[in-house]
Amino acid sequence: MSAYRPEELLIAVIARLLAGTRHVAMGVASPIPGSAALLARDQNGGLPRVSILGSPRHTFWSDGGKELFDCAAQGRIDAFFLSGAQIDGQANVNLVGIGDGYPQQKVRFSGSFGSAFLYFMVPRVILFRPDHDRRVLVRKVDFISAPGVSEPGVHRPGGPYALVTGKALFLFDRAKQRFRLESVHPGVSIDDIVANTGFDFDRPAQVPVTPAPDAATLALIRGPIGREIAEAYPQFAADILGIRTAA
Amino acid sequence: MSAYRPEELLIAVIARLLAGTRHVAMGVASPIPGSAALLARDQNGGLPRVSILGSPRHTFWSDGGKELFDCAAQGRIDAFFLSGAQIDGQANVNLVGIGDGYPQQKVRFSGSFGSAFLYFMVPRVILFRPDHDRRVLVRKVDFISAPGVSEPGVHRPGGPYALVTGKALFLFDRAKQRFRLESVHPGVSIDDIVANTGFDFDRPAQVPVTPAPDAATLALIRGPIGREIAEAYPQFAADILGIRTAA
Amino acid sequence: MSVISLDELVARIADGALLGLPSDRRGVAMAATRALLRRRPRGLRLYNMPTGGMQTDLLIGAGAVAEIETSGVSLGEFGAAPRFARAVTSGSVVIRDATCPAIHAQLQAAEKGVPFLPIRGLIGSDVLTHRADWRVIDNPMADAGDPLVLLPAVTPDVALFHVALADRDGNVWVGRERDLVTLAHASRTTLATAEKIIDGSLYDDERLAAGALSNFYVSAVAEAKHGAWPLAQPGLYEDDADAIAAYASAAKSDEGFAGWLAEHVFASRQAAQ
Amino acid sequence: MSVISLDELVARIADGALLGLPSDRRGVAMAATRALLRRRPRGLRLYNMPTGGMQTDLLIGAGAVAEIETSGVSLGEFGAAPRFARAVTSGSVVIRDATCPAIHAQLQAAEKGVPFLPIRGLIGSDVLTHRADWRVIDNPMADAGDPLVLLPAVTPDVALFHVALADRDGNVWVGRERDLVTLAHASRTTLATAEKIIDGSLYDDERLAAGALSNFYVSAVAEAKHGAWPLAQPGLYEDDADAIAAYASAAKSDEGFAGWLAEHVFASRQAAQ
Repeated sequence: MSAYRPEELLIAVIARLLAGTRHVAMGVASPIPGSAALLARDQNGGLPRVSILGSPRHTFWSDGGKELFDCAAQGRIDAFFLSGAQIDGQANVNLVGIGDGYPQQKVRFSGSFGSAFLYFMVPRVILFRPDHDRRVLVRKVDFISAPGVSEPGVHRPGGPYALVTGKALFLFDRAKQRFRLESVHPGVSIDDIVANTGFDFDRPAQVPVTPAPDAATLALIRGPIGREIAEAYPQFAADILGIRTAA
Repeated sequence: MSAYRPEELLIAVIARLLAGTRHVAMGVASPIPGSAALLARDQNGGLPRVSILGSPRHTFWSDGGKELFDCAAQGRIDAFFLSGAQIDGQANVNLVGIGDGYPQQKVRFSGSFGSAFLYFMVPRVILFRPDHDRRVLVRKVDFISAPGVSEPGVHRPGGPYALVTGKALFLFDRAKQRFRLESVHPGVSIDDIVANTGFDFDRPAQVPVTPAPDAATLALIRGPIGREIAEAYPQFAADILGIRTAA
Repeated sequence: MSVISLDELVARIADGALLGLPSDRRGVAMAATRALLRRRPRGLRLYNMPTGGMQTDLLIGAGAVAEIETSGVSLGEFGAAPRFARAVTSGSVVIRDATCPAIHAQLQAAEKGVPFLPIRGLIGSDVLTHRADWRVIDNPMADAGDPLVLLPAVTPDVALFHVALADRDGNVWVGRERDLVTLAHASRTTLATAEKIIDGSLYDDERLAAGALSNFYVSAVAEAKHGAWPLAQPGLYEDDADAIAAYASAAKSDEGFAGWLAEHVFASRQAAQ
Repeated sequence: MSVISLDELVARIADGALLGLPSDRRGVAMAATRALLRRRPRGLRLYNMPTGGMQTDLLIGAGAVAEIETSGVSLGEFGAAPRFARAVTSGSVVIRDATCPAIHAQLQAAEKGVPFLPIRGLIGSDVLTHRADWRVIDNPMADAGDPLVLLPAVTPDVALFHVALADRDGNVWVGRERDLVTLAHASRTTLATAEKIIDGSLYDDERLAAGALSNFYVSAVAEAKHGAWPLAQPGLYEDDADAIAAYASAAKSDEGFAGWLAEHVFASRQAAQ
């Protein structure tokens, strides 16, 4: 087995989650999802199309920021990524702040961005948060930027599909409204997951280990994918994937 | 008094109706209103701005056909022109067809275009129809493309302001919901107006004669205005105003 | 793969399709329309954005149209649209009379993936009276007594139009003709003809990119020189006034129209294109 | 007459104005923002379209802001927006949390002159819970049981942004940055800075015309070379990463921020511009 960085494992994990999609989009500051989407594309004969906000080369949008949301509402985006300062067991996402007394909470984050809309519209929303601890993965979020589940009758073609952390992969069961532990990353124990996860989740009797990226995958990541992602994320490409660019 | 063509009289009449406006727009196939708006602009120190659909030089719109309507809804257009296959005494306009049994009427015209919207939004809508007879000016239109008046409570910053025909100028009294004869064009009798108008209208005891265009006005129309309008309406500029263009 | 022949292009327009079309002189795919007529389509439903002209009159006259939604159909300075008027008064075509901003708003609703958009005006117009699919409600954001109209989203099956430029990836350049953008966004897919197919990408030049529409929306492009003829193409050429006038005259009678069709559509592929 | 100095431009932004601003790297008028701060404005209400960054953090930190509506404020890869977070948690600025497509839709409602636009999603989000001005209704176009949200039109008093080109008539070139078009259409008026003022009209070149925004909307333009510095300007230059990082670091403390302001805004006109 080849040596690989944690980021490379995550890129490979996420790429597998994107199999079968036609169009994957992501917001700003998403180098790992961006690399994963490009990897999925290269491993699946050219699909999905990858749209990276802020990357002229990977953005066909020419009608302003609204075009992303319009596309999502029309079902023209199959997968998207969200993160969260807090994520809870019902897949609620908090991007706003920690503590009571909104808006004067103890800690304030950036804000909800497009989450309150895209989470409803995009069929495969992948929650991505490398930190895996009880600070992030909580029983109940302090502010629901975007809810994981909705009442019957609410128009919701989209929603949570998976949660990828630095320790494990969960899939979300929409019927049960719960996460199910799908695999733990190499070297991580179940006890570690239980100890560091603030919400209850389902798991199989035998939890598989997340497959490590093989040599061919790593070569792709460190070669063409790295050079391509460097346009949008030169720092990431340099520091993590070892890509040096002229700029 | 200079000799002038009927079209030149109408251009001068309409130009006076546009005094004090900041922005005048018109649809396709409006050479007389277009010339009148340019004349008003030249006679009033550069205002109104004139937007002529289909004229690259006189259209600032760069966001598609909706921009005209969006501007109108925002109050950014002060005057607009409508015509009608039929116009009645309540200033209802019919651009659709003649006869009963819509849609299978006896005669079908083009359709209502933007009238059902713009008539509500633009403060000074000028009805312009050179033909003045009982076929056009009817007691009640067969189809209301756009109503002259609205119930209280209907959002309606705009509406009919004047009716200009080949024989006379009427102003519309919104409170009374009736036209008032403002002036008859030179050489036209009141009896002629009454005989050829299918609806009742108010009139002063002494009906003034529409002032003929003076020499300076005619020089403007036949000079700079004609050359400018030729871009959008070369045929009209050549046949009526005697402007020869290279194209 | 994105660039195909004109015949292949029009073969993708199924009988019965809801076809979104721009107004005359805003990028009408006339060469494609003639090619389409040669395959004798039936039951097309036209959605004029927002008005129709020679293309609409021609499709109706040839018996290809079952329904039309429009704000108006006319040949402009060349007069009325005779085949359209005949079809409406005879009842051979179902008409949904609309008004321009409503046509735009229905497409914008589809573009935004919302079930409706509100619009002002219209109340008291017989255009509204005859539209069972348009609804008057009391503005929920006002205290009371503010009626306004809701328009449903309309999603054309196919948008068909002509542009100045396309690249080999199937991106097209619409320039200032932003209606084509709205139409493409609202429609399930877009078929375009282009005056010229260029090498390289439209997105390589920021000035062209500002007027580009992506192959994300455009499923196929065919090259068609003078593809809007006899209509004007924005920025490229003017109306062929003699040809349009000849059509306007011929279309006044059934025999005249049949003769025009025979000569300009069915006579020969060369002549027609 | 349309082209004025930077100081004259920012003098047109009144205290208390609702100010529409684009996101970082989409044409932020940073030189104008520094000039604005030098006249010590108060009570500004910011409307981020749809997010804010360094400009927003700076205006808030300088005490110029009473309220902000935003989908998020952050310095992106340079970290959190410290002055923004401080002001929100301390309650010194009123915040209206939103979500990006709602920000767009509220402006589009203003652009279209309608009182509201509908939007999907949002139901169950605390963003919605805290917005008394957003209303959930049952979709009037559906049979029953289809809740959706209505958003009111928002009309900024002034849109302020930076573009690559303007002409002497005050037309500006926004290129692909169509958000600037929506923002300008929605706002009562627009003030723009331009990297370069060109002779001739932007409308003379069809390629430029496709990305032009008319002086019908833009009441004044000022020339500002490197007018987005230290932020990137689309198609022209990248972030000055060192300068932004220095700001991000300084803004973490009150003293650091005051020092940054003194040096980069108030120290000297040359240095500031």
